[in-house]
Amino acid sequence: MAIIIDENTQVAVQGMTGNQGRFHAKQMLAYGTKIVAGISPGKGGQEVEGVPIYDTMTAAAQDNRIDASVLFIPAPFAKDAAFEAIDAGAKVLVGVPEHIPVHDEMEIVNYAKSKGVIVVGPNSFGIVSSGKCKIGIPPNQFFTEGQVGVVARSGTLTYEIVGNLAMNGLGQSTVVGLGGDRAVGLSFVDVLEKFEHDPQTKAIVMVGEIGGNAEEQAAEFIKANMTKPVVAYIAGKSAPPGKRMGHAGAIIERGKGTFDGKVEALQEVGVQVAALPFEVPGLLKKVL
Amino acid sequence: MAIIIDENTQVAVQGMTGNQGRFHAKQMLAYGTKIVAGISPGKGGQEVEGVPIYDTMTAAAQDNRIDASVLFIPAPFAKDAAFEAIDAGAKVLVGVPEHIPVHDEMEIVNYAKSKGVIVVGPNSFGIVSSGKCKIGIPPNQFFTEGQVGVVARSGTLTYEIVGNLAMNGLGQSTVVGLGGDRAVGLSFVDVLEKFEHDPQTKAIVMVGEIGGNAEEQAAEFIKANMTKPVVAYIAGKSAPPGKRMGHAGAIIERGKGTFDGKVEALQEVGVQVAALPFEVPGLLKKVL
Amino acid sequence: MKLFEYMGKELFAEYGVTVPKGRVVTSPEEAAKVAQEIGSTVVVKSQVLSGKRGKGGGIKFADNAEEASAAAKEILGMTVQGYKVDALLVEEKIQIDKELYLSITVDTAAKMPVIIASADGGMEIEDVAEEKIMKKHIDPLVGFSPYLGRETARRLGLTGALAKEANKLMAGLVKMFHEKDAELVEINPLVISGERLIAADSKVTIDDDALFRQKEAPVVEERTETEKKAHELGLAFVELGGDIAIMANGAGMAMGTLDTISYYGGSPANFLDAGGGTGMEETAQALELLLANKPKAVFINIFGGITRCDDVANAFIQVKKSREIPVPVVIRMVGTNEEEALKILSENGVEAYKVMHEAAQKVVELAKA
Amino acid sequence: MKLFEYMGKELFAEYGVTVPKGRVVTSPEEAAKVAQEIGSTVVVKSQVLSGKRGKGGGIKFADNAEEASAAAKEILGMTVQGYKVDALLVEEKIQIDKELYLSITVDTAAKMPVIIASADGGMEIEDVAEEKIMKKHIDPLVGFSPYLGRETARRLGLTGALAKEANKLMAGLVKMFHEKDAELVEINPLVISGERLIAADSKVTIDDDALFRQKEAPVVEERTETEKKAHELGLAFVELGGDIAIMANGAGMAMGTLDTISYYGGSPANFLDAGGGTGMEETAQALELLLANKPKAVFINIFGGITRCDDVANAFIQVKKSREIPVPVVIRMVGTNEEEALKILSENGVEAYKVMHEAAQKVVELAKA
Repeated sequence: MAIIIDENTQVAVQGMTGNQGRFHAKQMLAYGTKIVAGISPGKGGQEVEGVPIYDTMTAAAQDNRIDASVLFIPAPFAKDAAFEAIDAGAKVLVGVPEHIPVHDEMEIVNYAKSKGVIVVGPNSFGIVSSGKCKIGIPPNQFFTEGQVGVVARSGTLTYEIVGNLAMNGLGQSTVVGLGGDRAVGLSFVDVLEKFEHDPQTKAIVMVGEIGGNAEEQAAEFIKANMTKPVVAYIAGKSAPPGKRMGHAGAIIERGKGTFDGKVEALQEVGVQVAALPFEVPGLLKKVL
Repeated sequence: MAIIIDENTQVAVQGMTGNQGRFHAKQMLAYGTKIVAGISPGKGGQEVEGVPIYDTMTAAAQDNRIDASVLFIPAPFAKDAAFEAIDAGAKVLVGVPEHIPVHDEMEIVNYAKSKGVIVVGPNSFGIVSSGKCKIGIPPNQFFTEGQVGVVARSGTLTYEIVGNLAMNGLGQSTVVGLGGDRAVGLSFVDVLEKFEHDPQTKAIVMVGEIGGNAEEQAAEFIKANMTKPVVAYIAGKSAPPGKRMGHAGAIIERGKGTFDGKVEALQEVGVQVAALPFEVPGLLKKVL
Repeated sequence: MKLFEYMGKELFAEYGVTVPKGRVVTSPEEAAKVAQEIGSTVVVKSQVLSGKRGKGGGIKFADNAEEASAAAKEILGMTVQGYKVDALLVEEKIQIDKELYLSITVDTAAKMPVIIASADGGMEIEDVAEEKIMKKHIDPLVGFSPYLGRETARRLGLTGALAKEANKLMAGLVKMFHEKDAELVEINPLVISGERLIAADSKVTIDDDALFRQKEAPVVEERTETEKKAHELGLAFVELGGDIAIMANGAGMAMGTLDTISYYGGSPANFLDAGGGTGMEETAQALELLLANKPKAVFINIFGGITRCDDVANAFIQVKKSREIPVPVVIRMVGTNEEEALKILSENGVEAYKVMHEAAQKVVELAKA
Repeated sequence: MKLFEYMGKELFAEYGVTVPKGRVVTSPEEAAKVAQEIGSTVVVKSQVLSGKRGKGGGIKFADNAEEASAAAKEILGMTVQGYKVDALLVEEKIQIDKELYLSITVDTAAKMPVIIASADGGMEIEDVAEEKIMKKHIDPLVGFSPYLGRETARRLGLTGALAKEANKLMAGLVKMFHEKDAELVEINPLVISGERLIAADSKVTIDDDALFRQKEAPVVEERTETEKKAHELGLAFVELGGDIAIMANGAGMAMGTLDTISYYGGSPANFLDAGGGTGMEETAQALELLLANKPKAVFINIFGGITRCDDVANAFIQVKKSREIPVPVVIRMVGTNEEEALKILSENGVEAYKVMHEAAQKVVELAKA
């Protein structure tokens, strides 16, 4: 099982002949991801890492069934690439680039939704169904198959936590990066719901951060719908209010989305909240 | 049963204080349609035929469950009214006005589709689930409950045929006006499929016309999916090629959508095609 | 509303689509002047709303101002494919490396605009093999996105600088299609000329229903005088040349009426859709219009829905009282306010039918008498 | 990027939103001149990026040119809510019949722009009761549709001419929000003044990520010198005032690092997200930046994903070789190319941690030593 992607997912890499695209395509292939096509306008007919390159997604989709596409595309061109992928029939879209204008993101996310397409990101490390398929940029070695579902707003913090899981012998079902931007495709609630229905997943780690109210909504959802145990870590306890801390999402404005508010909401519905990342595996072992 | 609308459908009338809106609202109420709200900006708080008038659809939807909305709105403002209805949660949108710009129609139809909203029209007489609910402008007296589903591109021609049915003691399940314009919400195929699954409907009358390829697509669908008998009449046998005959759809260009092609396609899949409207009841009686 | 070639090209230029240097003219003198300005071989093209001007002699080449003047003299005033030539487009003869086909139109089945492109241009697109034609939809909620340009370029076989040109061209053309409320924008041929893509011809149709907001659109009149008058009255009217004048309400009903008349051996003089909800005054004027064409009989066929039968009846009586009607009139009326209508007619000594094909048989009989 | 009030109002005027007559000035002389031109009572408003200027003394009324000059003299150069005042907006004092609230912002949860409106304006929207606030989403694929204006007018209690004004205002404001890539457009108060709706204040924030295509946007610099430099290097950098300089990659990781340092009693000097995929050169410059702020210790915490550990290690060694590093540096590295990184560091006599909280404890200890 696992959620959203699995061992049968066929993946296209948009921007595969660029530096980032090439490097991470290689890593994904090494992880076992079925990359069937790369897209780079003007480079059609070439091969990268044994994968055929096409000029357009439409051309790639004529030759291959494409289930998912991942964007290694500069932010100003990401909207166009996303629409191209949706138009070509991809049902999962992984948006890696950061700094995509928020108006473009809203268009991408709403258009995808109207077409039944799942958007992971933008500004996400991607998604890994451990042991089966990795789409995005996380380092391969820590992602081993197991029973823990992970959903997070931040990338490297997720690696930190998945790394801690690995050191403690805990594998994952699927690890989902929601993305750090203001308008992203998936919410904690969307992913928690999928984990709840995934037989492989026995417990869930939620990696939140200050700003917004996604964690509070997750708490409500957990109360009403989740039977599986959830452990959380919320970053940003020591962040000063009103300062942008890198993620557009991680800004405390007008007294909303505070660290304390989030922790309280989660604890109230029975979620164990770790004070520091390295405590997560211990809390998990208690509930598994 | 019946399709799309029934005795429980709650209806809003956009433009209810205008001449047309007022007249047809009265007719609909007389037919038994549950009109729960009328919308006319600046007229909120008034009543027409005992129905409360609201300034906006949002206001109407706060006070009432609105399942369907019908537009009696001048063509230049129809797109806005349609978006307003969709935004307010109506799941069936009946577009009566003619002369809506085709670009507006494409936006309405595609937006409605993305939101799971059924659009009847634009440039349609509406839809009648006979004996239960009439939304639109057909004259009340000919629409009596029965077993015949009717789907048509043209209004008065449909009345002609429904009138002929009535004279022959044949009632209808639902009568659907697709609308005569170039971009309408429903196709023959969409409606045939619903009739196929409707227990009340025992036979279907398709009223087509020259231009486009909707009748040919219907023929393919009938061959593959329909178990119920279909009788057709196609208007425009004597229309000269290349001339617009009033309906934007009814234009024979470039040898496509001819009368003979349509009749042939339908006859090939076992559809009885009437030469003149008054022959329809006779053909129906043979298959019922 | 179809536009003349030169009007389409003026729009192209406005949206960054390259067109040959040139100008529209209405006299041999002007033609010579434009040829002079261009200074190389020019092509003189009749401006008529037909696609087959070449075969009709409506296109000529000229190497200098005198030849341009002579060509213009010859073409002006001639009739090409049934259209009188009032204007000419004089433009530079461009180098043609290859001819492509490109258009955007409304896909009725998909309910979306569709880009149609083929590397085989210069001929009618209907004559190009299906597998050589690209059809790519434009989501009306999204509009142009550059990938549409890249895919079009790919299918046209364009690379490098020409692919870039195609992207730019597509962005402009899709914008124009949308902003100008076009139903059709066609460039055939789209010419590869060195490193440029040039629109050598234009076919543009603007949505009549959108003219209320296309205040800057040029005006092209295709209608006959009577059709023009009908249009002003808000009626859909087409002259058909027969002898039975027909008034019906609703396009489908009007078509059904034509079919029925034809079925019984009659010959319709016109198609007239009196529309839904037209009032008494308009109906009366529509009747005047029908009589102006001197038919042998008149058939009024109304199934009242949004149209009220009593309005039509009153209008008829009004016309009948105000003037002599020299031909027989057969009336069929049913539907909304039918009772009132029949009462009005019978009070004025007019009998009406209730069954359409019986009325049709009667009017055919009367027209032949 | 937050805009000053006068910049927002210039945009408003461009989009047909009525603003009071007035102009931005930077001297008492100019203030007097503008007051003279206006010829009635004016308001002199400090242009700073804070919402509470009135309380800070940053807003004064003046009945004539002399008073305006005096007010300007007083306000210019003062500090309002921590911001130095360099510019003033001098504008007509408008008649206020009622104050409303209106804004458009991004609803993160709904992933759509949202119109927020309330008939209770002039105070912070957070202080208005929830049921008195309208929130209406704008579908980004549809954009403005006039019904949004009508619904907003209804919720603001506007009728007649004022409702029409509101429709026009909303059309302009939504267009501006979209075309200018705004994250926030706020008018508080929106003033009913006779039959006009006037934007008496403006708060506009432009999406930093869209500045590449907002070439005409004004430039407002909120950053400190060091933050500015970091921004030029493509780094997210915020000064926090403590004594442990921190470099981490990824915003979440950087926050987690701050939290961990704080947890063990340390005081972070800054937040620095070195980002994903920054090369060796940028990393070296980021290090220089950290050292420039003279911390007591430096903590480099890298979990390599898109960032490669060996790049960071090489960058560190390069800086270490080129200059003296006067404070202890604790490095923690794990992830992509970790092996190579540890080898590079150890070859240069630097030991690195693999576990984050152990490294954090160490650096807190060293900073206190």
